[in-house]
Amino acid sequence: MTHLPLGQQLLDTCAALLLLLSFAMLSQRRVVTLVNLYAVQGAVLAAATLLLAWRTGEEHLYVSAALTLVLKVAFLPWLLHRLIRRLGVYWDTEPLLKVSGTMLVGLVIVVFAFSLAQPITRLASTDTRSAIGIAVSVVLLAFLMMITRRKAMSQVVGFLSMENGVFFGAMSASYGMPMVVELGVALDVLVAVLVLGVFFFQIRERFDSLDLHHLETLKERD
Amino acid sequence: MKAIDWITQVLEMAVALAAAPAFLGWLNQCRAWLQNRRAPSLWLPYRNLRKLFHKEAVIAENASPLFRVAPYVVFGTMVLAAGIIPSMGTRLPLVVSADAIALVGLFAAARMFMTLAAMDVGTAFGTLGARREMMVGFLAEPALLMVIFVASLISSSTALPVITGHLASGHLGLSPSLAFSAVAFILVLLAENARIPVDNPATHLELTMIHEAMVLEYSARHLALMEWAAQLKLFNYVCIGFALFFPWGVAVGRFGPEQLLVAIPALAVKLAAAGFALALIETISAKMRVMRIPEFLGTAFLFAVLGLLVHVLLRA
Amino acid sequence: MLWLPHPVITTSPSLLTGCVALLCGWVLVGLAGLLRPGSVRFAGRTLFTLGAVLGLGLAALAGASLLSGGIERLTLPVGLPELPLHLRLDPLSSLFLLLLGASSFGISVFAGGYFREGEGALPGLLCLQYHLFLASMGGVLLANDAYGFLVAWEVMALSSYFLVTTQHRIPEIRRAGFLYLLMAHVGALCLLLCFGVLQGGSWLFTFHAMRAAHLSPGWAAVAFLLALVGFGAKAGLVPLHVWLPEAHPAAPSPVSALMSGVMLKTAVYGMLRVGLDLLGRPVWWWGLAPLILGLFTVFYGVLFAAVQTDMKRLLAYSSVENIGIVFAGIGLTIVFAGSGMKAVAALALLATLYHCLNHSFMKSLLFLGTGSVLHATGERNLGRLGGLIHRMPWVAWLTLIGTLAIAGLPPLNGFVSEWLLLQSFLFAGRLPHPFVNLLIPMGMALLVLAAALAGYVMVKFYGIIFLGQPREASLVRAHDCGLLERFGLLWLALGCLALGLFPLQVIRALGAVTGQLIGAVVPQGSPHWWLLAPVPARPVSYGPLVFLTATVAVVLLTALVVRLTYRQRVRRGPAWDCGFGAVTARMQDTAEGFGQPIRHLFQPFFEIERELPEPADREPRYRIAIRERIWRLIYEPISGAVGRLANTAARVQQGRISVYLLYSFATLLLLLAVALIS
Amino acid sequence: MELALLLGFPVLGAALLGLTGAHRRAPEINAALSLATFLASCALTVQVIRHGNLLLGDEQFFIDPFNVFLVALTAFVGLTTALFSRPYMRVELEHGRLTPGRLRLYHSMYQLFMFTMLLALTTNNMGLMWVAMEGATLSTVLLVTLYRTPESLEAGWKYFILCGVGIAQALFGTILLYVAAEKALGAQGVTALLWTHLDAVKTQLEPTVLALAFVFLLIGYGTKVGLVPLHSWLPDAHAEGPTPISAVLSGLLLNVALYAVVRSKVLVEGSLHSRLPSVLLMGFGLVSVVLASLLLWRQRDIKRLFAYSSIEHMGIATFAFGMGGPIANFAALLHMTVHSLTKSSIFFTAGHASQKAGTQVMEHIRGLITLSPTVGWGLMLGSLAILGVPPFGVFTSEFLILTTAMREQPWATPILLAALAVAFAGIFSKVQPMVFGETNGRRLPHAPALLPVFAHLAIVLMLGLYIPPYLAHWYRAAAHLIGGG
Repeated sequence: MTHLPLGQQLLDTCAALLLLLSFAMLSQRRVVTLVNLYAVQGAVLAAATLLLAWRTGEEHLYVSAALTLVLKVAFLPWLLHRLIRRLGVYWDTEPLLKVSGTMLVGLVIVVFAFSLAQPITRLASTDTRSAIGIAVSVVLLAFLMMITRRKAMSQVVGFLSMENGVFFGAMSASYGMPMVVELGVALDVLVAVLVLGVFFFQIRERFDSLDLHHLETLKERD
Repeated sequence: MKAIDWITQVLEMAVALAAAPAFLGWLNQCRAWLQNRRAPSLWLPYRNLRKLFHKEAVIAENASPLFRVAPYVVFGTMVLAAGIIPSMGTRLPLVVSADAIALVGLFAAARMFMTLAAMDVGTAFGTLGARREMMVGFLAEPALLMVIFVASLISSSTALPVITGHLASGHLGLSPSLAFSAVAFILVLLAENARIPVDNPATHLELTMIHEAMVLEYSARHLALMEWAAQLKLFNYVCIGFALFFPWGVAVGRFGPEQLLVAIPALAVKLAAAGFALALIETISAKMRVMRIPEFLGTAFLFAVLGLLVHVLLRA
Repeated sequence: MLWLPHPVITTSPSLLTGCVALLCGWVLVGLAGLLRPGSVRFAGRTLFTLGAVLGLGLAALAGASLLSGGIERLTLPVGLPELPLHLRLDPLSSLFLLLLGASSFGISVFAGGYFREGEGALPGLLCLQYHLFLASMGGVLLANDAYGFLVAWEVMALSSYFLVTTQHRIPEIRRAGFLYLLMAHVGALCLLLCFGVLQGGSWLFTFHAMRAAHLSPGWAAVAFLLALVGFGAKAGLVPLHVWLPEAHPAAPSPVSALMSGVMLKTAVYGMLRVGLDLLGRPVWWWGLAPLILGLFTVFYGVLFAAVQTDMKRLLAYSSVENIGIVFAGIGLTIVFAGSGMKAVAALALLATLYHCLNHSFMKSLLFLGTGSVLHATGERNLGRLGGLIHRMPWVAWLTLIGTLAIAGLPPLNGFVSEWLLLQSFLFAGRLPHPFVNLLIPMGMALLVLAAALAGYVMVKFYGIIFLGQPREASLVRAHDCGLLERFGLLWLALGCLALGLFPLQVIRALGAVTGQLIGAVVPQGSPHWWLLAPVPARPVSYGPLVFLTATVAVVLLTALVVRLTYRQRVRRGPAWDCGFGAVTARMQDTAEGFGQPIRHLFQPFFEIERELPEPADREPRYRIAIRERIWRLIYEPISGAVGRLANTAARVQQGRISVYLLYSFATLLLLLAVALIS
Repeated sequence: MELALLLGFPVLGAALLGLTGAHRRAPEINAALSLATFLASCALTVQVIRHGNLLLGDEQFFIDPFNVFLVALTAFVGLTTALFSRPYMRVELEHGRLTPGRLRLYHSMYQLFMFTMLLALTTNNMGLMWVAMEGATLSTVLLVTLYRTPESLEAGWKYFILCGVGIAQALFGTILLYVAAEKALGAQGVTALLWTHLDAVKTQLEPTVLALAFVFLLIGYGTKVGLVPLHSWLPDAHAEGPTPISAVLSGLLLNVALYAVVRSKVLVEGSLHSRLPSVLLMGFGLVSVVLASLLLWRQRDIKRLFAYSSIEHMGIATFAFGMGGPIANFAALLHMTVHSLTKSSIFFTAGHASQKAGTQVMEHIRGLITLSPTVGWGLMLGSLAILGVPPFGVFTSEFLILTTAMREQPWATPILLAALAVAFAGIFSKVQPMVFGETNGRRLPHAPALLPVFAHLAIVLMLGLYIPPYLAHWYRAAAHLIGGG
């Protein structure tokens, strides 16, 4: 891989980091750390975006990099931390699946994701296309994380990191989406988190806890 | 339609009216002899009728008009039936408008009026008799019809005279299907006419009686009509038996008075024989429980259907 | 291309237009009921009588078209975009329209006198539902495309459902209504699929196109089967009949009469339309299904009728029996027609159609009679009736005619159709299928047995309601029915007589139908207008008029002779009863008692639970409840299975969000894998 | 112009009601704005009928018969629902289940929701469509939790998470579409997501990638359609939210989501040579119909009952779209229309009924027909209509769908038959005792707002008996667009 240009190598490193981070999130049970990891993931994403912008000269990538930086590194983590402090949720309870088991499933998923990415990689014209597989696996891993967690907070973080994965996929497959879409997506994510904030307080004032097992009354099985 | 056909028609009815009581009397005589009793007079039934016709009729207060109409209807239908069955000659004007199915329908109508009349006063015996009569009827009727159908399949008509004519023309011997239906027919005859082993005309024992229970509330002329109708019914059934299984001596085809003159004594002989045979059967068999009757009639029905199937199989 | 437009020959559809106008008239009459929904005099008396007159008009038009034997077509610009409403008036439909009009006339007149205050729903609403019901039945008979047919069909079911649930406060009636609508809907779905097959890939849903469509034998059989299920469910073919004995008694009596007398016939019409008209030349073995099912239904129905204690339920089961006869007739027709024996097929079809006419008159008459009894006494239970012939002679004597007719006694109408059917059974001749050759005598035996049992049932029905002593003190206050009701009953009774006495004329009229469906008419073997001789080359004949005159003559003669020779007067006295003094009403046979022999003989058919009195009981009471095994054998398992499935399905929805996410995740991965592979 | 108005009014309304929401005339304003929107939609429809397809706002918006009829439908139901919610929410306020503040939130969000749906329908940009769909979720999630009861919170949470996750998949699908499109169009940037362009080149798009894209899109939007097994949020959200919201969710949002699915199906089918999309749609449809009709048997909550019936009917429509062909598509479109009309009217009456009984538990709702004939008959007729009993329009579409299935996919018909029968038993056995029967309740104190109910039912009835030619032509054009012959 030495013959690759530096930027390329850096990009691949970013991609690898992203994957590593989502694995870390998958295994992490401390909510605060989870949020920090999310922030880091955002930072890596922003870095990758910048790198790409610099190499391809796509100016709208600069904008999205800035967006990422503001939104996913600064604002959202701050908001989440604030919520955590206000609501006092620090630990997630034991996940539904043992961490080791989760890891194994995660590995399988990564393999699947890469096989999945093959045709896309073949199609895509970008030189970051090798990272598509990673993007897919980030998405799926986030999904897995949402499944295995019991606290609303960690589910949200999973949701956000899934969005990260999607974003990374967009970038690596086609240097990002059209501007209008990017803005829309960013807006939606922002609103989503705000809504979530409201939500947390509502849930909290009802159940004085964010444990999801309170939210299992509506069902058919008796 | 020649005059002689009409004569035959009227003659048949008249003979039936006249001979029915006598036949019953004869039957009773034979029974008495077979059972070593002193036989009652052959004319006893006539005397009974005369006596009844001269009594004052008593009718229950809550009897409806239907109760008074019923005897006439029952009697009338029986007379009409006598006109449909070719006991002497086959060229009967009435028959074109009433074939064997209609004949069975006629019997059914008589039964229906009788049972309704029995239920009308609303006594325990009446309804009980009606129920039992219908129980007998709903099995005997189809059996009879099946018996007739066997014959009508053989002669491809449901008109009794045609059947008789076809069977009387002789060339076919007693076919197995007819044998089956003959057995069935005898069982039906016994049941329909309230003879032993199904009913005992001699007693008024409520555990067993069927026909008598229905006419309990009747008196005088109404009772007379009912009794006479019963005798006619017996007579008719026997004649049906002759028409289906022993059509000998019946004037067939376009006949003149002479055949008719032959037919009358032939009928008399056959009646005598039949009476004796019935008496014999009644003597050697014992009255059965009411709830056994359906089995008895079920057998009859089964035999009739078997006859039909045998016919189809043999023809195939 | 979506539905291609297809040419519509409209041969000056004067009669058809008239019929449509009359149907619209019915709808309008119904809507008029909403003007003053509360008033019995307006909505009840006036409008119902008006509707009756319309019915008579319909009968007249239909009769005219039947005699002319022509075919009229018409299209109205409603319905699906490329499928305007096609209407067609041909012999078959006009026969059933005649049936509808004629019997609805009597029923509507009766209904005009029947509905009163406190009948549950508002008279205006009843009027609307009732006339919608009538109009929709007319629509079913006139429709010439699948869509119009099904719409009318379901409107029929819907309006009758609302009529059935008039007294919706009673839980049993709600249950009955639910069962009825459910069965009706399932049946309609089957019909829908049947038409889906019939249209055979040409997206024309007109019957015209369906006749032209060429189906593979397999598909044709499927279509026939679906039709049998669909129409059988509406007609009450065992085992799809379960709704019938519930729904008919639940409805107000005129409605029961309409449902039993006319609505069931629309199902028969549909069966004939699909089986013999749309499917073209039927295959002989199709006929076995309706034949066997029909025969079973006949027997089953009459058995259960014999053990009923509720007079309307008894009649409902008797309807099941008669529908069985009709379907057996249809089956026979198809077997013969499929084997190329046109003449006999025509005879069987003739018997079937004749029986439809008869049954609609007889059964309407009987149901209306029970309606009057119900009004006069407020009792439906046979165990609490009796002796009404003294209190309500009109109803009693008119009902007697219906009773004798439905018991199949000559010279009334019930006998004629049974006679014809038996002839067609008898002279089936040689079918090319040995198995069927053996089946036919058995069928005949079963039919005859059932006919005899019907006599039993009717004696029970009439004897217990009208004869004997009143079983309740209150019955003394029973009153005879009003003028309109009498007229309605009289009309139907006369119908029974006429159908019984002039079979030849009826058969001439029916010739057009047999000609249309079979391509053969039943020949008339004798030169006389009063003599019926339908079987070619066989000396078989029946002359009801002569029969009647002979009987009457003999009876009158007897009466005359007796009167002349007889001198004593008649005295009224207490019932003798073998000299037993205290005869009370409770000593009479009850309905249960009268049914006892049947119950005893055919034990296996019934599911009986008894409550016998103890020897030491102060006031001994005897209770018996009879259920159909069909419930336990078929329906309860089905509903149980669905319930279990539902419980299983409920496991899916188990409230935990992670699991829901897991579902999405698994689905995603699965589909992605599929997408990769394909 | 019309488009501007169409999208403008709701935004304006959202802002207006958001600022001055506590105003006591707020419901009227809400209704008035909905009316304005509806008029705009009518104008737009006229435009399309007159001049054919429209491309507006430098190709960002595209109006063709397919979406314009949905636009009209959406605006209409939006209007009637606003009319219904006017008295209804007042009563809720009186009953103290709501505070003025929340009512204000309700009104502004209601308008915003209308906006997002109209945007999703009219936009030509797959990306924007995604944004709008997400927006629709976000604007309704707080409405679902409007009552702040534990159940409503739970429902809202599930709604949010499941739809959010799903919609994320849809975004990924959109990206894949974009990648493929870029390849085919060579054009960078915006145009590569414009449906019109994609539609033009759909035959050259890379099959495998499109297949993957379709799966992602199907999972994403299918979650919102409520296809089993992605449906889990739907019954909860429908049952716990305020009735007007249940009505629009069930009547409109599902339609819009299905619209998105179909749009993507059209593209994918163009490029794929396999029948994969059709098979997937049919499979999802059947599974949804079966499971929903089974679950109908166990319902005790009236709104939940009809939520499941929505799943069932969306399943039927999806199945029909899966079969494809002119008639099936026609039928599916018709089905979408009549379902949304009927279902919303049912929710109206159900809302009144439960408001009167003070509970949504069906055992406690009895004898409506005596308490309030209008509500009783409305519920009875509505349920019969939704169960596909003629002469109501639902029967028309089911007639076409089933007969087509009998020809095209015979294997499916027994399943459909059984499922429909089970559904009938399930729903009707619960509706009948609610409408009929004894009751000890008093008559309604306030007159129910039943103009919307009977307006809807009247239209459905009309569609059952007579489909006006222009409407038919319109449907047929749409069906043709979706790719029938």
